[in-house]
Amino acid sequence: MSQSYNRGLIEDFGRWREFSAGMWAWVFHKFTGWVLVGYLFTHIAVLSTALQSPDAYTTTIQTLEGLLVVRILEVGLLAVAVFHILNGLRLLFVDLGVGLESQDKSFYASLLLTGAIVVASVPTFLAGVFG
Amino acid sequence: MSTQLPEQVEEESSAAEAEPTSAAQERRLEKKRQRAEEKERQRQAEEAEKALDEEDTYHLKVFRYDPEIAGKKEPRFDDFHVPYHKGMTVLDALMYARDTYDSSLTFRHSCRQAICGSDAMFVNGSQRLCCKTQLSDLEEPVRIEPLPHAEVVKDLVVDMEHFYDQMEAVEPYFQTNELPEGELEEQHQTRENREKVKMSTRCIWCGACMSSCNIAAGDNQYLGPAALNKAYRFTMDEREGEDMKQQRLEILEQEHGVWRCQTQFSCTEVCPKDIPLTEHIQELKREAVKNNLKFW
Amino acid sequence: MAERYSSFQAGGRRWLWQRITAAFLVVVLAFHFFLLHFVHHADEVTFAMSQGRMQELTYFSLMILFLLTATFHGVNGVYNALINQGLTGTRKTAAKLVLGVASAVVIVQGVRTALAWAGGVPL
Amino acid sequence: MHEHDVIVVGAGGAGLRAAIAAQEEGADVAIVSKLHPVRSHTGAAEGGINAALREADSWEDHAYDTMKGSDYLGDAPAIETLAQDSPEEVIQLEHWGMAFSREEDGRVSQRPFGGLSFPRTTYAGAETGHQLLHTMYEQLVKRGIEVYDEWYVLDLAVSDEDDPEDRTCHGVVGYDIQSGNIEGFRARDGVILATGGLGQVFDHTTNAVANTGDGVAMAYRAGVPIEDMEFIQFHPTSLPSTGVLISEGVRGEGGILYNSEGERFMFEYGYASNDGELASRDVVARAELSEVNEGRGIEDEYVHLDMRHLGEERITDRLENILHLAKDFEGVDALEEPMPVKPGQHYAMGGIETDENGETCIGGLYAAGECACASVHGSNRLGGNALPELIVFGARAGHHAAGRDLGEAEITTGKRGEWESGDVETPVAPGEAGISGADAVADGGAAAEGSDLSPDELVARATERTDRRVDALLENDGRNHSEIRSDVQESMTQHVNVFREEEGLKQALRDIRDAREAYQNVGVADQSRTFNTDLLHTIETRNIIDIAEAITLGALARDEFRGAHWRKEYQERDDENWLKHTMLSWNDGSPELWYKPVLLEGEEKRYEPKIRSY
Ligand SMILES: Cc1cc2nc3c(=O)[nH]c(=O)nc-3n(C[C@H](O)[C@H](O)[C@H](O)COP(=O)(O)OP(=O)(O)OC[C@H]3O[C@@H](n4cnc5c(N)ncnc54)[C@H](O)[C@@H]3O)c2cc1C
Ligand code: HEM
Ligand code: SF4
Ligand code: F3S
Ligand code: FES
Repeated sequence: MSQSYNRGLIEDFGRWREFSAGMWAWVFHKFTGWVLVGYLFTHIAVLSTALQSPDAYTTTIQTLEGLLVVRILEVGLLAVAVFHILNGLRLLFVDLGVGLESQDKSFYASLLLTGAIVVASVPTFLAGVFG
Repeated sequence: MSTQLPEQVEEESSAAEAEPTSAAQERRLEKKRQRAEEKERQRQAEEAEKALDEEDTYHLKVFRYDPEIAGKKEPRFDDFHVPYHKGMTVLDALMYARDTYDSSLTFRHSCRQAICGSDAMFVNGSQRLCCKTQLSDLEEPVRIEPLPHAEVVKDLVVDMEHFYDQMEAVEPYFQTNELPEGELEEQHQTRENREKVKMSTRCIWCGACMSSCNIAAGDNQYLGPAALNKAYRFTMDEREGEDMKQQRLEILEQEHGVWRCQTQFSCTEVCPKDIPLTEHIQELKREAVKNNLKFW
Repeated sequence: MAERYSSFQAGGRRWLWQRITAAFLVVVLAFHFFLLHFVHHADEVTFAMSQGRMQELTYFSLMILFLLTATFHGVNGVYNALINQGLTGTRKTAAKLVLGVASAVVIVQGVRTALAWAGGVPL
Repeated sequence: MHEHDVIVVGAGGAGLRAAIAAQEEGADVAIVSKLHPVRSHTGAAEGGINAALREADSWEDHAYDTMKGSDYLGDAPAIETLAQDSPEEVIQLEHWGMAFSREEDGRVSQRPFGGLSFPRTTYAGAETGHQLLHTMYEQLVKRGIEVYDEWYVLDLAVSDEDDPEDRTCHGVVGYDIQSGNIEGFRARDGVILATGGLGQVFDHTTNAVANTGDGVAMAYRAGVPIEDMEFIQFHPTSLPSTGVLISEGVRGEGGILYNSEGERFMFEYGYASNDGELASRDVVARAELSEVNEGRGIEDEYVHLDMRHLGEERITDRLENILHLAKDFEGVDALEEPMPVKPGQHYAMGGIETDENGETCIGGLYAAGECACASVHGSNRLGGNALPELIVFGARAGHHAAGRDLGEAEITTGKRGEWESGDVETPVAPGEAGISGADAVADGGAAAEGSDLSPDELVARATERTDRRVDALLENDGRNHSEIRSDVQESMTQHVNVFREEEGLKQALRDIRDAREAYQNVGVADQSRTFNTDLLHTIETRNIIDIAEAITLGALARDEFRGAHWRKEYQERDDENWLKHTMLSWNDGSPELWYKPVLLEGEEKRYEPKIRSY
């Protein structure tokens, strides 16, 4: 029906302000999932330097790990993975029909827990990079 | 289903122009339009004044759009100031605005008691039934828009055809091979079973859930929460018998059926009839998996 | 009208596998992270260490399985996300193809790397 | 032009059942409805459906209760048909999967209802109407019956012989709300009107905004007599701001009515010293209004219904849905404060005159449901008797229109049987304003010119006429209809409410006359063809005016107190003079009053009028 007004993209993207817990969970899960696949591909690519020679592998890894950016990115990866895992567990429960009433609470819990774990892991992750 | 929209005239030319109208009629209409504009300006002024003297008014911002009327082709928001009384709902306020200020303000409504499902709209950022929403529960200004993810026909009216199509795609009618013999014989059902389907039978086809679901917005073919809930109502009804259940699960399992649901829960949150939609959809998924496992 | 029963769709099966792999991945991914970032620190990683672990059959097969499940889970997830956005027809087939090829590449590449470390299937 | 065998106007319980029935006979049937079917007001019914299903019950008892409830103004053939057919129809619904409440043994549940000698009200929770409406719509989808939803029927295409009894209905004229197109619908075998209630004639009603009595008004103007219009049921406990119904359950559980002075007026002022709040609907409604009229109302408008003393536990256990209603629709927390309530229009007993097959005196024109009057309810409807009426007479009309032989009807329609003419003194002339029969802007009269036209031409003519009328309304730069409408509604609520006095009724007629005159110059501000509700409401307002007048004329003529009709000057039921139906015929613009006798002769027995005791 061409004559009616389609509010289109403006509406779709402008609506985030009105999102509720379950929708945010979905957005984050999607985002983290995509990051993780992306990482899986790069990860395999990096690892396969081992096919050239053991040394090539060791140098690549160690140069990479010596870079602060990479370490920071790794912390990001941890955050992403932890959230995806925790929310993934939440989703698994939802699929089993357990705890549907507190789905929003469990989402907030995943967020908080992710934050806590990430903060706690920062020292380990950044260890050695400044030295 | 029914109402096929006839081809409309080009976007630009208004309907009145396209039809062969006599010059006299054209002039009359033109005068009428001018007077209407004049009145509209006057109204705005009066209202603004009224808003100042009277404290107890509610400020509404209402979405306006009309494909045929010059000033409304580009959507805009109109302001209305409506005197408040205790117990006033959003629908009451809209009706007041229409009857007192602007009779062209268009929206669907009928029962005023949350049973006909006509007046689901997007009020202050959430899908709600206007007749069931107290103004006093809302922050001002109250922003009223047509349901998102549906095409706007005019003002607050959206095209429901797609929603109806989805509802009707799930064979939404009772089918059974197990009817009792006698004409006057009842087909018994246990209390537990009726209790199980009870909530799912409460749907009033308002479309709020469908409008709130991001998946439905992205995938036009997704059956959507309301249709899946309708299917649940029959799938879980034991009176239909095993064969039917099989058939129903097949419908649900189609590509744009239950598997598309990403458990966003927004459908459940907005449903004015408090139907646990996500729960029902999840149960159908499990039911489908169980069903398939049997055949592996 | 929305289309009705397309011939039985593997949607349900893929959905189930997505959950099963997820459940599996929780454990393995946590283990993986833990092992490579907490037990051994990232900056200490060398070829030799990886080699040492890979020569264990259990670890080797676990990693292969990890690779397979993660790839399935990730790629299937992406595919679902695309379908949820209403991808149909040729574009859907194209997405299916690209994703299929990509997973094949990752898996082959991953398995080759693992074999290189282990110096053949560790038996 | 669209063409079908049978056209059903309206998609509430009655319309849906009629369409299904016609389809069962093999007819090509279509429904034209201004609302999508599931939006019809049948969905609002809560209580239940009366049907004699159990061994200990019988259709004869159901018929007897109904006759008694009607205060002997119902016609026995219609009442007996209702009682005989409803068990089968209810079981039919059950076989279509309707989610009735269930007993331990799996059978459908029944509960007691006012005025019934056996608990025969079959129900589905507190949402019987909703379940019924949706179950029937599902059948419609299953059968693929065509629905023109959001098509408003503006007019009937009826030939214009002098006597209505000689006329034939060949179709209707519809207006597609979404596009603004006007199109003819030709019905080869029949048109069935199922347009529901007319609550919008009053400014306070439990009815939907769409219940504007369109069908009754259209049939009336086409020449069909309308029957017993003065009998309007008022419900004593509806919420003041919206009209939402608070069920009798609250009073049943012990809820108490208070006036502004905090007095329990049902006892203190002796309205019902024995039953108090539990007295029958009309008694309570009148008591509430007396309080308000005597200055003891709250905000001069309503009284309080208090249930706080029942305690939170009992309330949440048994009356939970009431808490939600009060909260959602009135903003009142009924656990903390009393609920405001006042009487509201609830149901119209009268309507389009039909026989027990749903046929009117115009050939090919049928009516069923609340818009029809076969007469089952007489002067007062029993709770739970409207829903069976929908399915029983809906089905019969559908079958009959599609050609099934249902036998000769015993009720005669039009002036074919016994009748006498009536006379009522009115302060102003009722009927058409301006020159009678002229093609006034606002007219919605029915008869198309020339009976020598072919049916197709007739429908085409009617369509053209309607087209002109709509154009005129859109072009005319006149008054907005909404003031006219609310003037009529207010006058009706003030004067033709539960209290009716001669002077008030006359005042109402004057007000209606003024409204008619004002309506001569009505105009539609909204110039759009797309979804023009302004236009539709303007057209509905005309129907409201005609119906308001009919109700008032009947009320003025009937000088007795029977059923729901109370007259200050005449406090007795007068069987001597008034065992007859009030009939009104439009007569091309000047309403004619006449009467026809009540049929008390049943299949096997005669129903002898008994005193109505409260
Ligand atoms: C709050 C409430 C509670 C009730 N509870 C009970 C109860 O418990 N038991 C009981 O037996 N009865 C009850 N009743 C009465 C009963 O519900 C109604 O009498 C009955 O539902 C009317 O059904 P209907 O099919 O005649 O009309 P409706 O359901 O009102 O349908 C009318 C149809 O006509 C269409 N229509 C109207 N005008 C036009 C037009 N111009 N053009 C095209 N289409 C048109 C509408 O779109 C609609 O589809 C209750 C009524 C109310 C208001
Ligand atoms: C560690 C445990 C993991 C758990 C518990 C988990 C859980 C889940 C679940 C339940 C879903 C389905 C969401 C839905 O369909 O509603 C999902 C989606 C997804 N997962 Fe995982 N996952 C895990 C690890 C991974 C890994 C390692 C990757 C990367 C390779 C990954 C990538 C994805 C992607 C891309 C999606 C699709 C996201 C989308 O909808 O766009 N996941 N995950
Ligand atoms: S499920 Fe709820 S929100 Fe969705 S259409 Fe039905 S009543 Fe409306
Ligand atoms: S919002 Fe949509 S994703 Fe599922 S839970 Fe509801 S249907
Ligand atoms: S008006 Fe009927 S649901 Fe709101």
